Amino acid sequence: MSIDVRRFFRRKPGETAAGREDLPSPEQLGMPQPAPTVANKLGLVKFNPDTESHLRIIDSEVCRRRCRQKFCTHSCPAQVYRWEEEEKQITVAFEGCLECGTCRSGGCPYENIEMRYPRGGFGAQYRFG
Amino acid sequence: MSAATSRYDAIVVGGGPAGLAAAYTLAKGGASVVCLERGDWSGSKNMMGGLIYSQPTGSVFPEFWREAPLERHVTRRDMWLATGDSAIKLSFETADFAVEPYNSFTVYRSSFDKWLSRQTAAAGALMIRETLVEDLLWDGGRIAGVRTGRPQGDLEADVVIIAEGVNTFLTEKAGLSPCPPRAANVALAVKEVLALPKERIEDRFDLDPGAGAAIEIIGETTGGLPGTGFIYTNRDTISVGVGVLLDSLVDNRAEAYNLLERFKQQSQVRRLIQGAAPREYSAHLIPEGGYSCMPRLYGDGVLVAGDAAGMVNAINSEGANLALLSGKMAAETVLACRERGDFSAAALGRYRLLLEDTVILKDLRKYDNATKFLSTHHHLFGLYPELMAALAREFLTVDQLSKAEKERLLLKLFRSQVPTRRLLKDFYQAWRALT
Amino acid sequence: MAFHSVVCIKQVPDTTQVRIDPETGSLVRKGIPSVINPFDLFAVEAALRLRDEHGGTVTALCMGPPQAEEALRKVLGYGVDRAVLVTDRAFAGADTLATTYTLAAAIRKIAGARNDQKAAGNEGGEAGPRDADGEPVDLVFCGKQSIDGDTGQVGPGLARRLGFSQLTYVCSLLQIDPEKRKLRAWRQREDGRELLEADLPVAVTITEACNRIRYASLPDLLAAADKKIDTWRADDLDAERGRLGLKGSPTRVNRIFAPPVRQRGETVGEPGMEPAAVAALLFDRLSERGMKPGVARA
Amino acid sequence: MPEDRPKISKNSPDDAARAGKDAAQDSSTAGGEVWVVVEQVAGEAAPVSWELMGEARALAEALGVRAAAVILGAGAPELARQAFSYGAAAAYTGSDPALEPFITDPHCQALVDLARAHQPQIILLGATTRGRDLASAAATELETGLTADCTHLEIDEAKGLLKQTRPAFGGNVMATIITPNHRPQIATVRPGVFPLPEAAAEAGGEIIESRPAITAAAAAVRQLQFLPNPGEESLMGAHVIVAGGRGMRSAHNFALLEKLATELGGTVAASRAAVDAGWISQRRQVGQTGQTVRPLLYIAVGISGAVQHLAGIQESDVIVAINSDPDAPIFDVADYGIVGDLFEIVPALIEEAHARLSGAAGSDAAGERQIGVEST
Repeated sequence: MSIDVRRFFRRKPGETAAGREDLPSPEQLGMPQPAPTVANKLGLVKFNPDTESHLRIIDSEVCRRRCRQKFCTHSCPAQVYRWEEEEKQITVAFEGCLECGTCRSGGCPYENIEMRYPRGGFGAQYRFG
Repeated sequence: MSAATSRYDAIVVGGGPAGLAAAYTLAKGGASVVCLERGDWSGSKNMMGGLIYSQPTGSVFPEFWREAPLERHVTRRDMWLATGDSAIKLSFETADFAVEPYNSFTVYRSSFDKWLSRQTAAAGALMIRETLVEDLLWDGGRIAGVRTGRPQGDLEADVVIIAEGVNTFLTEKAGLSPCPPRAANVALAVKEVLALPKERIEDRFDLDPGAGAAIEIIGETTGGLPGTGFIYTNRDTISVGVGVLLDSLVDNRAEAYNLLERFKQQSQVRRLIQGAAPREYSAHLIPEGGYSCMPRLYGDGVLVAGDAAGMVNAINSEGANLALLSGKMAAETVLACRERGDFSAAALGRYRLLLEDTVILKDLRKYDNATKFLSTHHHLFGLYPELMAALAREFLTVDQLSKAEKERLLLKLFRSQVPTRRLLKDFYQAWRALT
Repeated sequence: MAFHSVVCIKQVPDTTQVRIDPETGSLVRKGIPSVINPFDLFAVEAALRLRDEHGGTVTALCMGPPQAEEALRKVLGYGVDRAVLVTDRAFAGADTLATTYTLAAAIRKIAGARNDQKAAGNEGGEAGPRDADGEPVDLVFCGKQSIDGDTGQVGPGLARRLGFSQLTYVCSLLQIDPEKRKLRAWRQREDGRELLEADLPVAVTITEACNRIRYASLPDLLAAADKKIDTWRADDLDAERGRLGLKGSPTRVNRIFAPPVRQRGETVGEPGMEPAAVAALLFDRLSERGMKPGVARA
Repeated sequence: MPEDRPKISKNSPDDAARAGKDAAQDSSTAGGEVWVVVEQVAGEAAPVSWELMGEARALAEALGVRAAAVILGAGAPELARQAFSYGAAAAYTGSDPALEPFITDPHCQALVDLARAHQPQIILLGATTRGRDLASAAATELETGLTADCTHLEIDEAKGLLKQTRPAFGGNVMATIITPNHRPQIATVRPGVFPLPEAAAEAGGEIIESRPAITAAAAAVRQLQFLPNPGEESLMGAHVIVAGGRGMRSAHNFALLEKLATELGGTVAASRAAVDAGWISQRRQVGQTGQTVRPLLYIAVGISGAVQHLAGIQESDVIVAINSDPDAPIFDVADYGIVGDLFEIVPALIEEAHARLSGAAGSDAAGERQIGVEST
């Protein structure tokens, strides 16, 4: 008896969702519209941003020439980093940083981001946490 | 202690559970201590996908449950194996957890840590908030104090207890941890707090008034990446989040918030949170490197506690209680050294010995290989839950096939997906790593 | 000559988080952190700068629940010399009239109940409780308004009750003449700015354009943590019970409700459309709402 | 106890307006006119005063009393005539050198004297910097209730009380406030809330002149100099505001917004991000720690829309958002959203506005809300 795996699985077994191109869209998942964006999520957090950034791209040449994937634009849970195609550089929206440390802990595999904490009293404030 | 004192017995860096337990214990022990917290208040930078346990917390802050801001005492712990469309649910529920001292609680860290800091201040520790420690002061090879980001911001002490949390800026500067936490050793957790009236929470989760549930979900929740999803009930909100090992997240260019959205859309989860309004989004790293990734815990004039010391039991989602206990022990060590006026590495090394004897290091050693195992065995999170669900689905589906035929079919399926040797190897390694 | 300033601060809920519960129709306060009314910090800074230049003392005054001590502790960290909390159940539910009544009584006590000759009415006076640390008050500073009530009434109300001159919406504090006891400041109006000169004692309200709060030094923070905060109850003030709190408040909240929620509107133009076409479309939409550009233009 | 203190409600000296209606009302509200304190600079009234006059007349009719204007300072006869044309049945005037230019204290003394003598039941003022000051001072002196920044007024038919509705908590909450036992009931009302009533050509009324007794203490504050807004209109009273945020990228680019603002007869503002970046003065900052604005038209350019910013703009009549990020939260509150490059859109808007302005000149549109003020 030959077995048809489709009997058991909705998709290929063992396949991880993250690597796939055909991740279901929010619409397919029946999400409420408009889908909550990261910007909206950050809108729920209270920020007291400092005037100067506590995050710094060390060498923008690395972003331009070596890092093709722009890893930080995916790994940062607050979407602090954005690739600006026109200007060929990463912009850093430090005001919405959740201070998790992802960018200094492998979120940029090129270790091209210098992260400090904001000055005491500045930055994100969780009301629940 | 007067305001003019610029030199203290001890400086505690960080006003989270580890730092507060240390400062509280030191103050109670009669030492002059200042605790520096970078947030507007203790807890304002903290989040958690876990529980506060009565026993360890109570051992530092006695009978805290009578007054601390707690959300719900947890009477049910669930573990789900989820595949996206199916789930196998293991549930443990006991009335024992519904009476004092309750075993565990859900809390909002923002208010719970703040309460702990009030107790600490009341015990006599000097709590300085909104102040970031940027560097350490050295006296030869000995750590002699800290440099804060404030004008005239230097502060000296006999000993510095570093309880700075998962981002180990100072631990690295102290030369105790040579490198920043690497992606393989930390998990990124993202979480949302969703508001729902408390009666509705109790209905949906089948809970007595005031009681709570904690659900941990492995499998498809994290898109097959090594990690877990979690759901905790608070009084009138639900905390929903996912935690994923950072290296696999980065390698797969997966976005944590998208994983969270997917998780929220899984039918079993969606049912629980339907109609709940988002109140907060948060993100935090969790040190999951375990025993072998811990920094050196002491040096001349310095001790490390809590997340900074890697004291998280990733398998059982315990961190805050280990932090509390390690902070307490760091403080006890300092109190003992204070008697003899010796804060050398040799004297402070007693901290390590104390820890070795406790549940903290015993548990951490036991699960030392867990993270490594999990990150090298991705399929555990994708394939096995799928197989288990397939098994359950097949057996519970009544159709033309006889049960014997189904058994044969399933056996074949398993063999086609996992060679027997690999299956045995996985189980052996899992057993070694996780038990 | 040194001056004694009193800065009134208020602890307020972070208003961006305050909402009406759609089911119960009541105010949702849980989990909403309290902050110092941001405008009050500009007032604190103004008072501190004055002291740094001319010497003297700055006393912070707060009416609120016992937890408001936190707000006072924080301003002590900026270098405020003394902090007074007036807290009592009798103060609860106060509108601005009852608030200024209470604060004025506290300020008289802070002043040692000595400089109230000009005060309207005969409240206070020599018979009232005296504060041993009392020192005549030259200036009272307030933020231009609170972010919760948004009324801007406390500053002028205090001026009235204390018999101080009144200088509101100050966007630039210029100079103080210690000899002639005069203060000069620019005041923001809708149509411009006016330079005013006021005789001391004066009550001043400060806008965000005036300054920015300093980053406190560590020694100040350490000192603040240890400082005693004077806590006064209703009985400690020379005040009539019936004029405090809800009892002393002429206004009542009849009803609270949620404002109509702003809905996501219409997206004007489509991707790829010429900017000029998008612009035309927008003005068409505005015209439909009765907004015609510049009809009255000469 | 407030209940024990004498109230200034009964025995109003006035009677003319009570003619048509029986005085069989609740004793606490019987009699008493509805007053509008006219705000004026050198004989020219602020529009909000006449907006209030229209509303005062409606309230007075509901109460069966008359509406009156209070005119302190210069320009009395002419302003009284205007007040009559907008609905006042009477005008109380007071002149004294101390009343010019406006300083709160003497005005407060004059208003309090008038109120004590004539006992109005309602006093309305514009919620301007001057109106809010004067109202606060007078309410304190009269020991009565004051409700600031009202957006809606209404008479409770049963009790004859003034129901005053206003936003609180940064506009997240609306509250209706009453002053049950004290008189007068004082409210300030935001400019632009009530429509400007049509002026009646032939209208007359009673003028009650007074000579306010202003004490020397009132001279404690003196105006030394006044600088009208140079080109940049104040945000407080602006009808059109064009605001820029982080998306503007540089201080230089704010010139673009200036241009658009000029075309629309408005003024320029900014989000905290742009202020912090040093591109524009703090005085132009809109949001929780800046100013709360309520223009007819708010155009947010390159502003993402953090809650702290939204807190300052949500009472605007119409919000237009221009942002290249379609997910920017500003679009959730905008009536009209334009997704695109602001450096293309804004110049197009300037051109279009200019073209329409030239076309529209001379056309008559009374009652319409004009975006674009008279340029002088």
